[in-house]
Amino acid sequence: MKLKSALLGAVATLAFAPAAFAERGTDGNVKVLYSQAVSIMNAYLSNGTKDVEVGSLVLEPLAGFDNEGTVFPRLADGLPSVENGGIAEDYTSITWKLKAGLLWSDGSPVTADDVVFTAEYCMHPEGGCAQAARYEGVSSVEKIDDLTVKVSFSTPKYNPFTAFVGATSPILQKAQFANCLGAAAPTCTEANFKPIGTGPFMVTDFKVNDTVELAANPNYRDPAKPAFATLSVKGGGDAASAARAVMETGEFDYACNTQINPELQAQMKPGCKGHSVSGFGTLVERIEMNMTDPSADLAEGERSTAKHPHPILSDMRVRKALSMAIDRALLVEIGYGEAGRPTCNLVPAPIIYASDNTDCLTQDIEGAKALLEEAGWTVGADGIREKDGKKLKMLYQTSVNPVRQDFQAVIKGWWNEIGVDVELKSIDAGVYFGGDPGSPDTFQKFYADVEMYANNFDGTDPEPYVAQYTCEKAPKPESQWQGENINRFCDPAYDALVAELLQTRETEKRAELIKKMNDMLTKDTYTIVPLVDRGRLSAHSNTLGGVVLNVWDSELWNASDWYRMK
Amino acid sequence: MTDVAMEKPRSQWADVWAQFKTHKGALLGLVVFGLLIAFVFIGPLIWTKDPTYINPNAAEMIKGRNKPPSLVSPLGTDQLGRDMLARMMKGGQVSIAVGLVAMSISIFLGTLIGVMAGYFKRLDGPLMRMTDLFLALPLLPLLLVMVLLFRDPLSAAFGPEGGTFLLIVTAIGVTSWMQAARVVRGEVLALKEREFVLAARSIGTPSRRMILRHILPNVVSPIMVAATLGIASAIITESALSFLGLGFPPDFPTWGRLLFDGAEYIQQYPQRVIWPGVAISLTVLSVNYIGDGLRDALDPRIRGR
Amino acid sequence: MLTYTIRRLLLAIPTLLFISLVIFLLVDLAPGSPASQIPLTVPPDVRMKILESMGANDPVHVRYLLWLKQFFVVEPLVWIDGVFGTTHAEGMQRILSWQSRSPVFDIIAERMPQTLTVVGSSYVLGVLIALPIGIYSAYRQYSWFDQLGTFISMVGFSVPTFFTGLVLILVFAVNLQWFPSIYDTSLRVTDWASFVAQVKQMIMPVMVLALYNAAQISRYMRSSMLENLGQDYVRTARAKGLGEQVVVLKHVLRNSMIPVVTVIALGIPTIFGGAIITEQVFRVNGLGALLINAIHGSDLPMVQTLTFIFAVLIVIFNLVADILYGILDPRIRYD
Amino acid sequence: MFDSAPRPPLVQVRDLKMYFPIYSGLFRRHSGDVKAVDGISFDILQGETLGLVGESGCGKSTVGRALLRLYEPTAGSVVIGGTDIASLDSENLRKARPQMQMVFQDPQASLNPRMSLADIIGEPLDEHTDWDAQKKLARIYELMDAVGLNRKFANRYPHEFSGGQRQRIGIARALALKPKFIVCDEPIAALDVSIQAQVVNLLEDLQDELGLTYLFISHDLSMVRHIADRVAVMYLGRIAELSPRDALYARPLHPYAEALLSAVPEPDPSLARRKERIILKGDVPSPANPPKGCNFCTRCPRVMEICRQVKPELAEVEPGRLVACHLYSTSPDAGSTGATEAKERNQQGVSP
Repeated sequence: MKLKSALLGAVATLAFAPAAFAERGTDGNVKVLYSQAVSIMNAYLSNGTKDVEVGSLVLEPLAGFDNEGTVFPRLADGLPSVENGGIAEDYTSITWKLKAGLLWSDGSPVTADDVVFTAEYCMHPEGGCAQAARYEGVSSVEKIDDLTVKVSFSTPKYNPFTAFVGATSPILQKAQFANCLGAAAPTCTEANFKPIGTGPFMVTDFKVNDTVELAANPNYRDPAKPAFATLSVKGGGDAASAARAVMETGEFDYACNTQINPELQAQMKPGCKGHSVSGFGTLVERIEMNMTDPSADLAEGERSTAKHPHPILSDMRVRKALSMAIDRALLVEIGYGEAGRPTCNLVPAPIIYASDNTDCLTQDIEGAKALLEEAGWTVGADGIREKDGKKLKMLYQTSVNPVRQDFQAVIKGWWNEIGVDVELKSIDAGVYFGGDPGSPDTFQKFYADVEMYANNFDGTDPEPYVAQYTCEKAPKPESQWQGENINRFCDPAYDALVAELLQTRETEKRAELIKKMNDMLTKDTYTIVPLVDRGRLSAHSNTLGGVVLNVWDSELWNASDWYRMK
Repeated sequence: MTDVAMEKPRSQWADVWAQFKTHKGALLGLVVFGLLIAFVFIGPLIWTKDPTYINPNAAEMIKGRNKPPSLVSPLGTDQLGRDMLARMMKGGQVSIAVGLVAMSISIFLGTLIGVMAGYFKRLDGPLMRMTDLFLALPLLPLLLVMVLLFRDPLSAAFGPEGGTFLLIVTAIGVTSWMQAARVVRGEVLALKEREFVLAARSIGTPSRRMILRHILPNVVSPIMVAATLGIASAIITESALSFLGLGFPPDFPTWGRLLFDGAEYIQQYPQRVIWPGVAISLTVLSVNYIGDGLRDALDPRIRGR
Repeated sequence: MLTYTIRRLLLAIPTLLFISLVIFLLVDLAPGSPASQIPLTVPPDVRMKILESMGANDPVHVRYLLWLKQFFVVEPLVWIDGVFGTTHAEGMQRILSWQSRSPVFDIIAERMPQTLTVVGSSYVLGVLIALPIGIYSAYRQYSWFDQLGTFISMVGFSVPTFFTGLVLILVFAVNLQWFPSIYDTSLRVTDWASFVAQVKQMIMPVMVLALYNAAQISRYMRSSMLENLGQDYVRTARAKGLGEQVVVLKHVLRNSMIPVVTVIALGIPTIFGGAIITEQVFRVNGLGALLINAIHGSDLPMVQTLTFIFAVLIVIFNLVADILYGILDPRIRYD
Repeated sequence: MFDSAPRPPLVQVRDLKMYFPIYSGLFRRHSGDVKAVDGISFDILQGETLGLVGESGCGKSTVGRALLRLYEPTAGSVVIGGTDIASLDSENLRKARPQMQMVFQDPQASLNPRMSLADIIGEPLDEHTDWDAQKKLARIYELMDAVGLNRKFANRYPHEFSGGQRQRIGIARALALKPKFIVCDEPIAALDVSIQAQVVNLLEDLQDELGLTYLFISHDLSMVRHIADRVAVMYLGRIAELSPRDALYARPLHPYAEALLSAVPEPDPSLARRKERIILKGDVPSPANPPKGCNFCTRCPRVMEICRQVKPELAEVEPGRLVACHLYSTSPDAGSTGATEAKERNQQGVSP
């Protein structure tokens, strides 16, 4: 099954390749714009997607994901599978074969040593490798011969396509990075800025957090590609002006992740210089319900911990009513336009893992009111519901972001309508997502009743994602408030499902489990209230051909196929 | 001694007002500023729409978004269908209050420190080094730290809105006094050498009254400039603070925030930026003219002309 | 004057050390964390590892002393090595940015040119516009020229740069397509065409900033001129039969320049501080953008180093302002 | 003068020194002093006008300001009306201020441009009395009458007046607290000649009326001759000669006084013909580095060897005439005693 989809993916990729292909470097310069600027080209030390994506123009993994999320070989000579013996029967190892004759951009051959070195580089305990999760469970990486590498896992790994797969775990050249292991990793500035790679381009000039100039790699494996002789990446600014630079002024050919408001999307539509492309991945904007009591009256250290259940939100009916009052379609309309769609799922994709849960999509104000009545919350004199002398009041926090503030305002309106008093709070993203245990405003500490943010998972396998909601992963003072189970959801049945998932091999069965867990978190308990499945919206000029938006891997995954339309 | 001879000298303030009245710009500024105050503080009593009201009916809301000015909403509506007129009024209350109070704090601190440094030689070094320190401090982390340390105690003491207001005006005030202090100090250094200061000393005027009577009135002109410029930057800084999540709750309108929000829609709905932009500019302009008139009126050399 | 200058510079050392400590503690106390830049998909244990590898978890005094050593010992040595080809700094740890893992000073050196060209020229332009406007407005107080100048400068000051920048982009880049909306930092001026390109891309950001600067300085100039025009010596000078030009340009201007020079000199460090918003709007990516990025990412070494350099400049230009003061105002003596 | 009944001295100045320290080098070490006033002693009798003359830069104004403690004197005592002004603490000094006042050189600069005439004249009253507004106003008008200012001007500001009027304001301000002693620091230097006489006459009238004591600092020798009872001639921080006016103008004893007075235009043409102007050669030495011995030895036309070695003391050489010059040292051992600064506290300046 895997092989089949991989092949289909490869065919699909080929289908996009334009016929009128001339030869390498004939189409001049292509200009790419990122609203966040690139800080480093080495994905292993990177802080963000933009670095990984631009880095993917130079550094490549053994295999990548295509626009459908299927794995396809890049440096590997075919995909390993159980059928072809590449993956061990018990899923404890995977053997990769490199394509023959691959060269680094400096002309030296790519060998198994480089692959082994890459693993060593990222798994070094002092290196602070940002992609260490991709190498989790890897017990050893051995060279079999010059072109063959065997990756062994300590326990059976049913999704062995983590290490060396995807833009987040590319292969580094051993010769260049040999002295950059462990603590020395960040000191190799030259290597981190201008890595020698196998990708279609190589760095000629790197300006931190500003511009990257690249030129076609003379040793790229396809002699006809890339069509462009040079590629420049510029960073900084905001999404709206990025979109404008492509669609209206035509200064740039491609702008990544131009999340702009729908009004502006509509306004720029008629722009004759470019158009937008969108694709949907797994990023879901959601409201998290705090299952614990964030009251400031509690002692520091007990606030928002499992010791004190939330006095209001512990009642499922309240959570459900809050969800019912929301009109997700309208949120999409005002916030994301074609770059969003309403969802009720935590795992909205890939298709096999997505639950068919759609009952939240219709707003039901009356139903919500009835549910609150049923829960014993009656409308008081001031229009705010109360129960036992306690007001139904929510502190609703999120990070600073115009769309999120609009969402806050609109949702506050709906919640006011059903008799819920809402106080809004917006926090600087650096503080909110910073995880500083000293700050009361981090999303992990969750000193609020409900909070909103977006999250997704890396690649196509949601297993680590759904496994976040076990009891023990709740942020708490003892763990310096680190932990991924933000709403402190705790259900032994769920923990059991997680354990079962880790033992399950068959894709269909895994999918079933994941859907079940998704439903447990969403429609069964309303612990997580998904709002919008956020896609990627990028813009490219009308003269840039070969663009295929990919949300599963680097957005620039097929830059080697880009060409200038004549 | 006749009665005429014993006539009391006219009050100086009467003179000041008489001169102020002859300054057309200043009078106009006073009128405009008065109208703005009336607009934001009395306006909401007449135009009683809730500035944060969003129609909960999705279909209605969609229809009511981004409306051009009409009878229902004279200034139009924003991207969520909120009434712009009501938002402008509510926002103006905060912006004008923040602008005036933060500017006063900053001018007070700047003048105090500038006069102290210029007048007392011993304080000059330490105070000017402190000014350097404040000029060098990165504003954003400073504000973040202030918010971290003081938001909760202030909110507890003065309520969430009062606490935030105090926090914001103090934050803006204590981070913007440096230029005024430098300018005032320079003026004081020069003034101190003037003979009338020596004369006052020979009379036995103590330092405090020396400063109040002889130094301050003579540095009023640069202070006025700093004050007018200070109002504009306070209003804008407030919007930046709110925008960074350091200020008022996100659904709380202020002119600066309205301008910031509207900038995104400038192409489609230019009125969204015009209203707050005009309001801020009018405030600053009117205050500037009032300041101009006041400076002239306070200067007897001009008054005599 | 020379010994005064040297003495002030020596006195600046403890001051600056103190400032550096305050900045360090302040940035450290601020509730951000470099971890905010790491995507949420990265699990907590990996995050901790990353922070550890940056040294972000060391105690604050260790980090401060390390920074002091790096700033005052390692970086100068690296500079000496660069100039003389020696190898004194071999194996020494330079100040590394947490965001990009590269030496902070290299990044600053990279950013300096565009900041100086854009922000610097806008400042010079602003001053050049402001002085004559301020002088003439004061000289012809309440004339239509003065009223117009006041109006424009107040609007220039009260409308934030993000707004003026946006308007300029919409008019000149989108509608008229005269100038590019995005500043190309890799552009090298080699010939006439590239020079024209450089000027074109500078026009909008420089205009925005110059308007803002000019607004402020012209107000100070005007007020200072007004103050002096009312003085008796002006009447005396006129009574002496001096030409109007001599009176205004020589007597009044010289005295009026005293406070204005302070304002101008003290504004110079802000050139190096960059223009955060304007740089963002036009993607100039100068020092301002660098600083704000570093602050948002809680990149402590970068924030600390940039702010400290900024502090050094402020102290130096304070001194410059004081010296100018002494030159312009003979009543003030420093020796 | 000397025939009249002996009056007690109102002001007794003893060995007053006013050094302005010079700091140099990087660490601002105290490397020397500008000896603006270098140990002077004199008395001013009740109701008398002492003229203080000398070239500009000789320390005249410094003496005036140090006397009123507008500067902190380096050493010495200034006893005015029985209290030592030089050593009072700030509160007592403030209380002592009303008895001594000053009229400044530049009537424009010494008036705060932002205060009205009434406020300026009333300021001393505000500071030192707790009178009500009515009483203050009455006093202000009284003062304005006294100095010849029209009462209608009370609301006006300094820039609206002429130089002479402004100086009248300055005088009125100085008189407000009924002082006994007024230092007139070149009060007429900045005025037109026609106005000068008016102001000087006003000062004289006020003296007669109110029994004031003046220290009249001026470089204008003719004006000093007109107003002063006794005259002290200062050179480089020290008093060269202190003599009754007529005696001094008729026959100056000190070579410097002689040279200085030779420049005064002689109203009597017969005398003027006889008179020869003495032109001094060379420049005034720097007060930071005065010559050893007599201050004047570098320029004195009658310089002797001893002058370069020993500082001459101010000594009474004729009744009522004090001169600091070796030409007049009667005592054979004057050199040795004069050389030591041991006899600092000389009482020679005291007139019987």
